[in-house]
Amino acid sequence: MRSDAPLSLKLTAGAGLLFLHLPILLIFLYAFTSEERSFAFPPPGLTTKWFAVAWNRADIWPPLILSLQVAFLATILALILGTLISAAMSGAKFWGRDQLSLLIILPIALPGVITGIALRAAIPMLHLDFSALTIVLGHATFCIVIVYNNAVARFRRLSGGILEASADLGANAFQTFRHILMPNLGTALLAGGMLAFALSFDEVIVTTFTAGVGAASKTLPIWMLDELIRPRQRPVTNVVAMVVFATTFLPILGAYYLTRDGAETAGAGK
Amino acid sequence: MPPAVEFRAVTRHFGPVKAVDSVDLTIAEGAFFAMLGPSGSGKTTCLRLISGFEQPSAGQIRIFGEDVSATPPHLRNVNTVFQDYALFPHLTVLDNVSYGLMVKGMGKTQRYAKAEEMLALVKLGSYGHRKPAQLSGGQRQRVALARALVNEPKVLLLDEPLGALDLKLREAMQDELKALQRRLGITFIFVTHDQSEALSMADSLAVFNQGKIAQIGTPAQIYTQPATRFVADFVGSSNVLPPTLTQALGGPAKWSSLRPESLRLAQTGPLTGTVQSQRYLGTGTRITLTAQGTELAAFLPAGQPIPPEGTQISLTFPPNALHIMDDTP
Amino acid sequence: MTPASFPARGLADRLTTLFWRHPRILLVLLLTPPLLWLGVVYLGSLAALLLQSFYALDSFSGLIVPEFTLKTYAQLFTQSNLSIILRTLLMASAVTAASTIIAFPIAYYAARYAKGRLKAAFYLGVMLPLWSSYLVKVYAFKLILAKEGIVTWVATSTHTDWLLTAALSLPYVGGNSLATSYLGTFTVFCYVWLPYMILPMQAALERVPTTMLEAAADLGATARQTFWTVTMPLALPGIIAGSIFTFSLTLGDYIIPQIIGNSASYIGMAVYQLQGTAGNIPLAAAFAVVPILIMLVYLTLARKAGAFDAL
Amino acid sequence: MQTMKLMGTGLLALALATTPLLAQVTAVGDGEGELNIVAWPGYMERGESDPAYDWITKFETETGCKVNAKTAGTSDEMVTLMNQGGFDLVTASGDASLRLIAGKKVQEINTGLIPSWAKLDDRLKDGAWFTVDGKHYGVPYQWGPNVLMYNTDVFKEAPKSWSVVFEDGNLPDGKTNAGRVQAYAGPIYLADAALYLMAHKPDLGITNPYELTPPQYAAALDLLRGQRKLVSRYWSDAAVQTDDFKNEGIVASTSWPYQVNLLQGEKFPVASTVPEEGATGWSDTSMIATDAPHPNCAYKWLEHTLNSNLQSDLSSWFGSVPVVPAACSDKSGVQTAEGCKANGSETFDKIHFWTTPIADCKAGAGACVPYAQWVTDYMAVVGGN
Repeated sequence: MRSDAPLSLKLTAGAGLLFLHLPILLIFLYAFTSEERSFAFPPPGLTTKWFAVAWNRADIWPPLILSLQVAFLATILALILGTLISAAMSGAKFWGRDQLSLLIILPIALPGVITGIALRAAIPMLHLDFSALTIVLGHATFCIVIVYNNAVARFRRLSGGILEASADLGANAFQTFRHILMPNLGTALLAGGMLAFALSFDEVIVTTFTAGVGAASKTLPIWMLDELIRPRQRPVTNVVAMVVFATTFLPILGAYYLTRDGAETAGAGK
Repeated sequence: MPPAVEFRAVTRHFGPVKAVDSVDLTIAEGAFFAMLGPSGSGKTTCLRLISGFEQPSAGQIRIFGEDVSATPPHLRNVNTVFQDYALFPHLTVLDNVSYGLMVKGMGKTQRYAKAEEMLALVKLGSYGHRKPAQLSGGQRQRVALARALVNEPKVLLLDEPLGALDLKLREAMQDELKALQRRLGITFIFVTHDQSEALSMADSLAVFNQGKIAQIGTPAQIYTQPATRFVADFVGSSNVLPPTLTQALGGPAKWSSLRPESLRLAQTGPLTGTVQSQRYLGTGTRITLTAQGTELAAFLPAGQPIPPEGTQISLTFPPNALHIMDDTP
Repeated sequence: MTPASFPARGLADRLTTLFWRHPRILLVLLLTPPLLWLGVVYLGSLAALLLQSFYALDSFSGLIVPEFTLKTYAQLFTQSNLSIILRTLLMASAVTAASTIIAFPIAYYAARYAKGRLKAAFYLGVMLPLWSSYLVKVYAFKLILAKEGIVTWVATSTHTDWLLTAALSLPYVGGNSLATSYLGTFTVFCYVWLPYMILPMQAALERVPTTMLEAAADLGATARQTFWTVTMPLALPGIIAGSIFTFSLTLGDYIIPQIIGNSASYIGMAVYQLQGTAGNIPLAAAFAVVPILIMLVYLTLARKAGAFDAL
Repeated sequence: MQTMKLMGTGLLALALATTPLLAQVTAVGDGEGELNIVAWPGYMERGESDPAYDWITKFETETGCKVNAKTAGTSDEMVTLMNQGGFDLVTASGDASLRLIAGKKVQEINTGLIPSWAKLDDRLKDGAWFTVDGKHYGVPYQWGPNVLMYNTDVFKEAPKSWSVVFEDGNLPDGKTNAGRVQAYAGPIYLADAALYLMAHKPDLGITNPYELTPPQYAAALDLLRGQRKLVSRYWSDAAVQTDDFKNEGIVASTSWPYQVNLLQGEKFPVASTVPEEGATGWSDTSMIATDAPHPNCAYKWLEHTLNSNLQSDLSSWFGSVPVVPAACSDKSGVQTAEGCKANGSETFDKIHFWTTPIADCKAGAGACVPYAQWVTDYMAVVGGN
C-alpha cells in the first residue's frame, strides 16, 4: 500500500542524519591523532597509542566510576518517584492534576542553568554540603520526567480493564502490583531508566552547580570539561567519548526494542 | 433464601450527574438477568456497583443477603467478564484462567488442573499455552468467561459480553451462554444495549433510562406490556400513541402502545392514512403511514398484497393489542 | 456453599480495602514522596531564587542586601541587559525554527517509510548523537568551524570559499570565522538540540493513522493538501513538544556560546557569570526569571495544544 | 517534624564541631589527607602536562595530602569559588586578595610556621595586596607581567606599542588587525586600557590605572568599545587563547608568559614583549580559607611553595618570576638567571600590579569608580554593548 519515499525526502533525511553524525566521526578521527595539546585540521599523523594512554591514566577511573554511581542512584530515585506520579496520574482525576503535570515537566523544560542555580541556592538552606549526593539530587529531579513519560504512556496503553480484572479475580493491591502492573510496566520502566541513566551520565550544566569541591564530586563530564579547558593529551578525551559512545550503543538499542515490543503486547489485550 | 442481588434505594453520583438514581432491584438466585438501556442510562454503573468498582453514594447493596458496602472487589465472590475481556497480555491463557486461583493461594498443580477443566468446558482445551494476542475475538471471549467461572463465583457479571463479536458468532455464543448458565446454575447478570439480545437470552430484565429502572419483568412482559413510552419505544420499536389517539381508538386519555405486527389491513378500520414507505424484511414487509397525525409502522406478514406507496389504506387491530401505559415517559 | 464475600486474609487485604474505601489515601501515599521532592525541594529552590531577585547587591561591599527592592529589575532593563535577552530570544527562535525544518524530513521518513531494521537504524542514528558527550561534540565543532578548520579546508579544496566568505561578510550574523560568529553559534545549537526535535516529532507522526491519510486521499486531496490539512495539524503537538526542548535548551545554555561565538552574551551565560564570576546573585536571579516566565507561558500554550501527550 | 528538628540540630552541631576556630593556627599537626586549591591554570602541575614539571606528586608522597586543584580563569571566578567555600587555598592575584581579606574569606597566616618565609624576596614580604594592619594574609607564590604575545610570521620585529590591539589599523603584513587580535575577558583589563591612555592621552591625567575618576574611566571604556570591533572573541582561558592563535588566525593579544611558553613549546611562531607603555601584571599569593577543612595540609603546602625547586620549575613552566630570588640562580630546578630576566624579574618597578579598584582613592573618598562598576560595564562591552 505504502509507496516508496520520494527522492527529495530520502535526500533531505539522509543529509540530516549525516549532519548528526559528521562531528561524531570527527571525534573518532581525533582519538587517533598524533597531536597532543590542541587539534588542527587535518591531523598531522595517526596513532593508536591514546587508547593505551587512556587505559593507564589513573585520573579517568574515579570520575568514570563516580558518574556510573551517580547515574545509577539518580535513576533509581527517578524510577521510584516517576512511577509513583504516573500511577497517581493515570488513576482518578484530582484537583491540581494539570498543575502537577506542569510541575513534572518543569525541571527539564526550564533551562538547566536555572535548575542548577536554584539548587545551588537551596542546598545550603537544607544544611546539606555539596557533594556527590547533591549531584544525585539534581540529576534525579530532571530524570523523573523521563521515567514518568515512559511509564504514563504505558499506563495509557495498558488495556484499562486489566487492573480491575485482577481485583475482580481476587487479587489485592499488592498482588495486582506484582503480578499484573510490574510485568506490564516493567519494559517501559526499564527503557525510561536507561534513558534517565544516559541523561545523568552526560549531564554537565546542573552538575557544575550542585557538585561539591574536590575529587569526590568529579563526574566524568566535569573531568572532560577540565580536560577540554586545560588540554593535555586531548585525544584521551576523544578516546573516552568514543568508548562511552560505543558502550551506550547496546542499551539504547535495547530500550528501543523494549518499548516497541511493549507497545505490541500491551495493545494486544484489546 | 435471600435474592442473589438486592439494591435498596441505591444512588451513585458522578459530580452533579446521577448515574444511578435511587434504584431498587431484586435479582433472584439462578436467574439470567439482563440490564438493558441506551448508553448512559446507568446499567453499566449498576453492574460496577455489584462488582465493587463503584461504591454507592447512598443506599445499600446486598449479595445473597449480605451487605457488601464495605467489601472491596477482590473480596467479593462475584466475577466479571469485561467488555474488552481485559485478558492479561503477558500471561498465557492457562495462567490467565488460573490467576484468580493463584492469588487465593492455590498450588500450581491444582489450579492448572482446574483451569484446564474450565478451558475444556469453553472448548479451548488445547489453547492453554497461547498468549491472548494469538487468539481470535471469540476465543478471547471464552477465555474471559473461563477465567471468571473458574473461581466459582456466586454471581457472574457480563458487561456487553457479545458486543465485540460478529453476528453469526454472537448468535452461537448466545446459545452457549444460556446453556452454560443452566448447567452451572450460577446467577448471570449481563448488561447490553441490544434489545433483541436481552429479550432472547434473559429470564427477566430491567430496562434502564436516565439512571432509573423504567420497567422490570420477563421479556414477554416487557415486549407486550411496556410500562412507559420509553420502554415501548426502546424495546422492539412499538407505535406509541398519544392520549388523544388512544381515546379515539376507544381507550382512556392516556399514552398507549400498539405493536406493528398487531396491525392488519382492512377495508375499513379505526386507523386510516397514506402509505409513505415500505421496507421488505424477508418474513414480511414493514410499511409506514401517517394516521390521525401520528406516524405509525405496521408489519404485514409475507404472502399478503402490499399496498404501494401513496395508497390510502385502513388498518385494524385486535381489541387487546392496545396497551395502555403510565403517563410517565 | 461459598459465601458472598471472602474474609480479609491479612494486612495486604485490609490495606487494599482501606484504599478502596478511601481512594484519596492511596493518592496521598502515591503523591507524597514526589510532591515533597518536586513541590518542596525543587519549587522551593526556585522560590528561593526568585526571592533573591528582589534583593540587590551593595555595590561597595559586594554583599547582598536582603531587603525588598526592585532595583535589580531596573538593572535588568538597562540597554545592555535587554540586548542580551533579545539576542537570546532571537537565537532560540531561529534555532527552533531551523531545527523544525531540518528535523522534519528525518522524522517523516522514519515514521512513514522506515520499517524493521531501517527503522531501528534511524532510531539509533538519532539517539546515539543525543547520548554522546555534549562537551566533546561542542569541542569537535570548534575544530570544524575554526578559521583554519574543516569547513574552510573543504571550501578551499572545492573552490567554494567565495561562498564561505560571502556568508561571513553578512552583516550582523557574519564574522571573522564561523567559530567566532553568530552563524557558528547557531549551527552548533541546531546540531546539539536536533535529536530533541526529531524524537517527539517522529512519535507524533507515527500516531497519525494511515487510514486517515487514505481517507483524505479518498476524498480527493492531493498529496500536498493531505500533508498540510491532515498530517501537519496532527503532527503539531509533537513539533510543539520538540520546540519546548530546542527553545528552552537554547535559552539556558551557557557552554556553547562560550566556546563557539563572538563573546556576545546570552541569558544562560549572563546567569552563569553573574552567579559564578561576579557573585551578583540578585541580578543572576532576575535574569533567571526571564526564561522561567517565557517557558511558563510557552508550556501553558503547549499544554493547550496537547503537546504534553507527545513529549 | 520532631525528627526533622533533631536532624537539623545534629547537623548544626556537626557543622560547628568540624569548623575550625577562627583564631590563628599555632602549630602544624598531621595532614588531613586532602587539600583543595583554587588556582590559575598552569599553577598546579603533577607531571601530566609535561613529565619534567611536577611539584605536586612529591608533596603528596611526603605529606599524604592529596591535592585537588580547581582552575579559575579570572579573579572574579576565584572570589566566587572562595565565597562558596569548601576550598583550603587560593592563589589569588592582587585584584582578588584584598576583596577576600575584606570579606573575611581568608585567614591570617602565622609566618612563624613557615620556615622558608625568610627566603622571600624582600620587595614582596609586606606587599600591600596581602598585608593589612601589619598582618599577613598569604604567602607570595609567583609574579609577572601581562605581556603582548604576537605571531612572529606577521611581526618581524616586536611591536612597540599596545596600539596594535587597541587601535584600528593595518599590521606589518599589510592586512587589517580586525578579527586578528584578542583581549582579556576579565574586567581588570580596563586597567590595560587606562595604562595605554596614560601614555597616549596625558591630558586625562591618569596616574594609576586602578584609580580612575569618572572621566578617565569613561575614556578607557570608550577605547574598549572601539576595540570590541576588532576582537572576534575574548579570552579568559589560557587554552582557548592558544587554540585561537593556532586555529583562528589570531596574531596579537595581551597574554601570560604561560601561553607563550606553551605555543613556543609546540614550535608555533610566537614571541612576547612588554611594549613602551609598560604593562599590567600580577603578583599572586597563596591564601588559606577561613574555614579551610584541611588547615594542616594547607600549612604544609605553603612551606612547600617556597621551596626553591618548585619556585624554579614553576617560573620556567609558567613564565613567571619566582618569589624566592635564589631560585633563579641556585640550579635547584630548570630556571636560569637569564630565564628569570626574560620573564621580567627586572621589571618589578615598571609593572602596575593588579589590585582591586575602590571608590576611595588618592583623588579623594568616593572619587574613583569602584570595581563593581568595572564588572558591569566590562561585561556589557564584551557582550557587544
